[in-house]
Amino acid sequence: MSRADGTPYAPHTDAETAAMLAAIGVDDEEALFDIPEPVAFDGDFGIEPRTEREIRDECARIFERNDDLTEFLGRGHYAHYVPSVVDHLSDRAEFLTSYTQYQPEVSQGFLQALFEYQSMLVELTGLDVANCSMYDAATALGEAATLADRVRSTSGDTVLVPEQLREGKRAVLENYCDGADLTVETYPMADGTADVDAIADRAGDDVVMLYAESPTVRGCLEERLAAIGDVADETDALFALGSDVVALSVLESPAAVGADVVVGEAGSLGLPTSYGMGLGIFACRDDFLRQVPGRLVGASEDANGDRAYTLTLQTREQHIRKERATSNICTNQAWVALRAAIHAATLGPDGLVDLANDCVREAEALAARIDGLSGATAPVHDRHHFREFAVHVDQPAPAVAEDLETEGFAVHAIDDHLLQVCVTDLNAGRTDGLVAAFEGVL
Amino acid sequence: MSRADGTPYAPHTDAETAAMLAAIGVDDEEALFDIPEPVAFDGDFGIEPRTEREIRDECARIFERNDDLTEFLGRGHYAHYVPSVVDHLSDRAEFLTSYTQYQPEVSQGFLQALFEYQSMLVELTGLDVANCSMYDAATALGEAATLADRVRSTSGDTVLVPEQLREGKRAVLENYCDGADLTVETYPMADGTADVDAIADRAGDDVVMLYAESPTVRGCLEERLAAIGDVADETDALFALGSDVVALSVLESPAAVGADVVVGEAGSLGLPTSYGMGLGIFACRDDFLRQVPGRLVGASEDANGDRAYTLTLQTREQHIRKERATSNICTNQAWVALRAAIHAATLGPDGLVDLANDCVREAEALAARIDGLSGATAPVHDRHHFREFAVHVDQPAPAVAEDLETEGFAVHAIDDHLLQVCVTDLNAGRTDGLVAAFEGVL
Amino acid sequence: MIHDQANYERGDEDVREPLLSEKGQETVDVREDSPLPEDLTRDELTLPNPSEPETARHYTRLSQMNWAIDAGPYPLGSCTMKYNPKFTEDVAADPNAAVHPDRSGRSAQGNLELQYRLQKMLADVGGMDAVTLQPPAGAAGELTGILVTKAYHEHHGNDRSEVVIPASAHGTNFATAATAGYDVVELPSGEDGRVDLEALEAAVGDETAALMLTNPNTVGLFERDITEIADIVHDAGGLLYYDGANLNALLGRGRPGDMGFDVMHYNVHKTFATPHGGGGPGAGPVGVVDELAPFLPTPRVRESTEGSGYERFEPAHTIGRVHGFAGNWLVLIKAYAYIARLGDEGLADAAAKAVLNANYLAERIDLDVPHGPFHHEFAATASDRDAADVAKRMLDFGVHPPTTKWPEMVPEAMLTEPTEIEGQSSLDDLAEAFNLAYADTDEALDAAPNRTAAARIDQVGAARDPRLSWQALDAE
Amino acid sequence: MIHDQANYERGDEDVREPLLSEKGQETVDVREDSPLPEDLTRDELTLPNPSEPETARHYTRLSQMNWAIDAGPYPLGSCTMKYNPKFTEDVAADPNAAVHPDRSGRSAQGNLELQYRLQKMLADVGGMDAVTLQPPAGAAGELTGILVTKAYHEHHGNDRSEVVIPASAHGTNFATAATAGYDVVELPSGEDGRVDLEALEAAVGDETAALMLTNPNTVGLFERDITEIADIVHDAGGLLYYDGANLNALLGRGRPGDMGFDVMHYNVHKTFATPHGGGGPGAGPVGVVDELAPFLPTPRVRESTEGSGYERFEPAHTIGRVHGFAGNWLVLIKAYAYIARLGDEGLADAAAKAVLNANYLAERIDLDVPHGPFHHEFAATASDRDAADVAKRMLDFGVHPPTTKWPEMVPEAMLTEPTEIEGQSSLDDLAEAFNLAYADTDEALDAAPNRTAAARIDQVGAARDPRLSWQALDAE
Ligand SMILES: Cc1ncc(COP(=O)(O)O)c(C=O)c1O
Ligand SMILES: Cc1ncc(COP(=O)(O)O)c(C=O)c1O
Repeated sequence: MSRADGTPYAPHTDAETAAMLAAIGVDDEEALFDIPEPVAFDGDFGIEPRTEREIRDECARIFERNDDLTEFLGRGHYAHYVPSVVDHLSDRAEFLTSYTQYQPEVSQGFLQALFEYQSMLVELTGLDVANCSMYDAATALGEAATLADRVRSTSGDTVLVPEQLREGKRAVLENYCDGADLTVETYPMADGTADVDAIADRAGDDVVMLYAESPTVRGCLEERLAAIGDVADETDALFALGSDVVALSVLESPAAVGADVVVGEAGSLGLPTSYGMGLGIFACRDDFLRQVPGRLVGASEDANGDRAYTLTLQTREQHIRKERATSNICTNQAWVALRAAIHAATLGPDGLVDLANDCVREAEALAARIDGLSGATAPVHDRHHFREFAVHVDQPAPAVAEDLETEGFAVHAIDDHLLQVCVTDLNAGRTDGLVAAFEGVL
Repeated sequence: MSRADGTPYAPHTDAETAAMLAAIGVDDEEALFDIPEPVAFDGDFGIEPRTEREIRDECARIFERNDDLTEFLGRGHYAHYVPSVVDHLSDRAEFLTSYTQYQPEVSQGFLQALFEYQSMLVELTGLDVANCSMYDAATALGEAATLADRVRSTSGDTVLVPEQLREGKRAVLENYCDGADLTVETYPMADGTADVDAIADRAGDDVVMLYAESPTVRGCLEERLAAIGDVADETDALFALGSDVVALSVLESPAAVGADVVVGEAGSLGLPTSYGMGLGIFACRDDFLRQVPGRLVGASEDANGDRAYTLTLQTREQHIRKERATSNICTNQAWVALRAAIHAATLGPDGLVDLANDCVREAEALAARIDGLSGATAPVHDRHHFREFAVHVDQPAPAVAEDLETEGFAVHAIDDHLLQVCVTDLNAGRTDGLVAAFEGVL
Repeated sequence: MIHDQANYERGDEDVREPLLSEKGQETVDVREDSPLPEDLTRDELTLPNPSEPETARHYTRLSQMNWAIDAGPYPLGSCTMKYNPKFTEDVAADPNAAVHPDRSGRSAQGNLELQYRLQKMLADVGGMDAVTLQPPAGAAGELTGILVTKAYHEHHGNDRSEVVIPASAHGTNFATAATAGYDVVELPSGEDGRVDLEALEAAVGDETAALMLTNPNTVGLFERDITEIADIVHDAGGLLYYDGANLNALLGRGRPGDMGFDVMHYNVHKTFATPHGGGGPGAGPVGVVDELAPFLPTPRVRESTEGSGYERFEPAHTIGRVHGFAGNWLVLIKAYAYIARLGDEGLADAAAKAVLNANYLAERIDLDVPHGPFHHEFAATASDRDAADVAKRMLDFGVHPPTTKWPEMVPEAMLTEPTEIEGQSSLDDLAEAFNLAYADTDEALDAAPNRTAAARIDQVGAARDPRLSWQALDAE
Repeated sequence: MIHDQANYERGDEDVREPLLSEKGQETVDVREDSPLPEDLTRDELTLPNPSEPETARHYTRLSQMNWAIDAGPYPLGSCTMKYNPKFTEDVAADPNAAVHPDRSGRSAQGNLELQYRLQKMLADVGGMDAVTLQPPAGAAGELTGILVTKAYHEHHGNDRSEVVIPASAHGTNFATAATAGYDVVELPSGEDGRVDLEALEAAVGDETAALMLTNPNTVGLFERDITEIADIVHDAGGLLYYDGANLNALLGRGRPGDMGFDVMHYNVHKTFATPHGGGGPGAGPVGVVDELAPFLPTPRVRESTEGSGYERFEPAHTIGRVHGFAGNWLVLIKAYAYIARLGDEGLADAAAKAVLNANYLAERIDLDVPHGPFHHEFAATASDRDAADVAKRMLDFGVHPPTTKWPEMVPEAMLTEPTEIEGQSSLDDLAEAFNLAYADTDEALDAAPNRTAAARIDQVGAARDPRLSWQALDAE
């Protein structure tokens, strides 16, 4: 309060400021700025300082303007119930208010937590190496493409992706491909999953990376991943597989189907629904170790011979290698990775597998109920689904989605007569309401 | 999940349990219980285990059944805005999940925090000694009476208290007096504060303790505390003064008016509104050091000659002195004291004094506005008020209070035609609504 | 396991993290801006004025210099230091639960419902008929229980002056009886560490208001003769008080009400895992049998006599109040959440694992445990070593030591209660700490601890020359 | 000041707190209960299965072995490690803000409003016309800005192939330009540590898409010739990119937009005090002048063109997306709360105090600072000592050392940025740590650190024999 005129987060009393200025030998703080007059700013922004209580009230009022909907939304952003212990532990100031572990001796705690996160991803992907985070699934996919560009000897410049791919993810991929002069092309899908014959037909020298995902953006589980892997292998394309950390706990191991790189989303553990904030997975085979983007934590020894952890292989990174770095990423999602690891530890393998199995069962059950309604067919694709599935509605989908919104439910409208519905433990208790609302609006 | 049948908070796998039983040399856990058959229990309580998410939902639903009222309530339980940093720091597990500092070498952190709390109370009361917490203001008053009983040479058995005293506080006092064979008597009040002449008339050998409070339960500030202190002094009664940690920051120092003991509430810093949960102040003159109830932290040295803190003068306490202890208190309110100290540190003396001054100004302003309404007079007492004041209403007070409740406001009905209204920073922004509601229901 | 505790030390000044006052105080002229007349106000106020970042660092550092359950084992006998589930904090932080105690019952139905539910759960677990949630700690619960006992006797025209308490009982029992105005009759422990029936017969009589008993007692032994004990006390017209500090051992296995106890307190910060908070707050609800219910503190909560919902009511012969308001509300919420989380099977399992852990640990240590069979805790004896010194040395091995030198019936007692939350490997760590310390040289014990923020602290000096505030330090 | 960091060590096994995997793993038969056909599933999954108390202890202990701003000074140059106000965590935790990104704009008006407000605040502070919040970190902001630049040039039929970057720039600038497909033209630093105008003239030309500049630059020097620099670049048809990592020094004193910059990123985890989280998440919003606004990522948020409220829209020539959704939302909320808390005067004061602190600290240390006048950070030189060794020794004195050996224009650089949150006494602590370490013997430097959880770590060995998972350790 006595510091109301300045930042409340600087401790200087007037006397202290004066003493410090005297020590420096200047009269006032202005004298320390070396900004030529013409470009100096002496206007104001018109931002009124507020108390923390005022801001809490103000933001609470703002966020109340979001409608109170029960969301059955997915398509790349998922959340499960996050146990309270995840918040309490990850919020510990030593984690939250530290930075990159440039001084490992004093940062063993976070380094070990990230090492453990990497190890969990190694188990889930079956690959040798996992980095300690990317921004999100989309940027991780982009980085996979640039890695493919670097490591593949083919003269190609094509990245092959499924025609059903989240538009935003594809847009990000295009931006990463732009700089590497790569072109993104799609392969067709057959009833919700990859048309492997079409892929085989299209594959060839010009393809540096072949990307498939399971579950797909529509929640379908790919059934022929190994076959796709074989195509990639034969044509010397990098096989990048997109998935989700929860799904990975039950799906066939990416390594077993021949994946060279796994990208995807791990924020479905640890993060609540957060407007799309994510945690990108990046794992790959040992061969590409020196081409991995992002940070890696490795085990070593300290001067006493005790096991110790440190960031390693930093010559891949931009702060050493500059324009020859494997990626421009610097600040990453370390704290989110910590949260995902704590969440995984809290669940244990049992809990994680249960959660994943429920993602299959709940989706199947809800699809069947919606299918029972007249005017709707679900799931549209005759596949195994994970969390979500497409629904055909006889009426125009956008209108149905809007009507459902009026009833308090949010679903995706993905095409003229297609909706998409995602069910997790968070909304599974509200499916009766959703089905009733569907019945009412169809 | 894999431990769903037992407590989720024991780590034992089945294999571990078996190994441990084998090490002990018994077949099962039952064999370890030595409870004779007739008194063994093999029924059930019918308590269904629930997941943490279910309980959070369940309790949220339960608490939603509290009406959403704006409270203008006080009379001994007050709350101010608690800065977020208080929660974040006091919730640190090392504070929250530790216990009494029986091993000071490994508990310096909490000991220092309590030492600092004591010091703040010493500053606020002007007395030499403050303990590191009592349960609440009422029990602290009770302990003051038993201390008076022990230290006063008078043959008396009377404790004199104001006639206007929170009923619950008096009831607690009576219970502490019960065991000490003390009798509680009241002295009259004149227009909201102590009738000092009546006190002087009543005082005498039989009075072991004279209690006054400022602010009073009706929010009036006592104007003649020194005179009351003189009466106590002359008749060799202990002068116990009741107050509140925020009010103490601006009121004349208790030591200056001759208080021997200060009791009262410090939970108005650090605690949110919490259904009456409190933090009892207990401070006194040096003379009574060995009679203080509760825990004291003192400074000492460690084997390296560094300053260190430790619980001290424990021979006063029940775990050493048993029935000759100065009190039976053991578990106290240490963590609440920590919160109060953090809150005070966050405010600083400036912020604390501002807060206290606002308690005077807001009460005065609101009383004036209510006084402007026809059918109401406020404040009833022609005194300086702190946070709260009595309102005379022409209509029956309980009916007015009930009508206000319907309008979304809670006030106290304290007599047939008396209401009481308390205003702090938390509800000061809602006074327009209150005044309008008053206008509507009067 | 070796644990170096964090330490921030200003070598130049021989202090660890400086006091807030040493980091900078500010003196405010109170009268300058005061809306009050001069004769009501102090002229100035001097207090620390740290910025928020300084405050955050100060308390973060202090916390790092403090051991806690979340750091490692904390087997303080009699204290039941369990893990405190984090989600209970979130439940207690619900802003909708933050209501003023003077709300009308009508407008506080949520709080009343939770109170009602918790009263019922506790009554069921203890085998009691009625429960009050008002007492803010175990000792306050004891005082409540004994005052209820006293009121009951008085109501029946029965003025009794004594409370009988086994020598091994916790200090609060003695202090409570004295606070309630009773003379204490101390019952020597029997050979086997339990109540000696003959001694009890001799101790009780017309003046006996109550016997206060902890069961399992303070060395973890179940009072096998509890039925006989109850009969003796009841026959003499006394009541039986159950100190609930050790209820964790009995959850789902035995209920005080079924053993003849008339009144009991629950230590929710022990049995029901609410955090100990560095010394509190706790909560000490009291349960009684039907005959005593009319004497319980006011108000209690019941289902509405008319319509739905809940209401407060005043028991017919209430002793009044033992707390200014409704007790330690936030703590009670956490206890509710914990009990609901465990349910019947979880509670019974907690007892089983607590007893398993104590027995396993006792098996693993080189110290003698003179009495048995014990349940959730045991008193090992350091015999010819000083228990307090052994404890100090244990601090160097990454564990908190047990309660020392109490109860006195075991010489150089180390009263150990690991609770159910430790697993085999942390019990092994504990055992190792015990054994290394116990076998260490006298010199090593004297010099311990070595890895804590502070070295051995001069407690005698602290008491001889009490300096209880920074003002006292400044005055030197 | 001396700091002993906490340490939990299992002496027998030469490890600190064991890995979660070492505490116990469980293998689950995935197929047993699976609703999926066998050929879709793995057969088993092996992961740690700690109980909640074990988890709590594990991470509590790990946290205690980790330095942080809330523990003490953390003056990493270029990183702007400020105190992160706690209340911003509460604001970000508002459940009402937790909505899915695919919500209709109509039903997410609250989020849109906050996005709109933050866009506007940032635009005002940077002197820019339009802002996107999408980039999830500073480097992502750079890539966004450079892709916008590229799209702008291409839109104007102007294919350019080079980005000019001063040698002293942060590695991300170089890597970003390369990622965007540009050739990097490195600009040597001038004698005075700033851009040499002649060298610049020589470097720019028809192929120059942009000059990326940090201002104050990475040793804290303001590019006094910024107007001339802008003219040179603009005259060549290039754009001027502002790396916002050092914006803290300019708040309320100078705006990139006013200096001729066309595009910039903001590092909200630096300038606007959102937590660094052990390496992230951050957020890197990008601001541009009007001409570049049509190229920004989609969607942006504006006031509704019809009626009240806010709506998403797609910029006319958008580059598409740089993040799958709306960026690091929780971080953006905290930035909003921080800016609102400080307001105009607080922001300007933050810059003033940050510059004051850097200058005071530089005054107090025995190391030379070759360039000046610097603002919020300075690069001292350890001259004939190894900067990395000096840094290791500083760890023993209760502070985090500065960034070392960068930028390269200062030999053995120790790039130091105390930020505004340190007070005089903690700056004195920092200076003492600098001076003691700098003056220490070679042996002492080699042997440092001594009081940290780990002693000096073999980083060369870690890279030579990479073991990046517990599986890799087990395989040994
Ligand atoms: C056996 C026993 N009884 C009673 C108590 C008193 O409980 P509280 O500390 O909650 O007042 C304790 C507390 O340590 C105890 O161990
Ligand atoms: C000067 C400069 N530019 C850019 C960046 C990159 O920002 P970020 O780490 O948020 O990606 C940094 C971060 O350290 C920096 O210091």
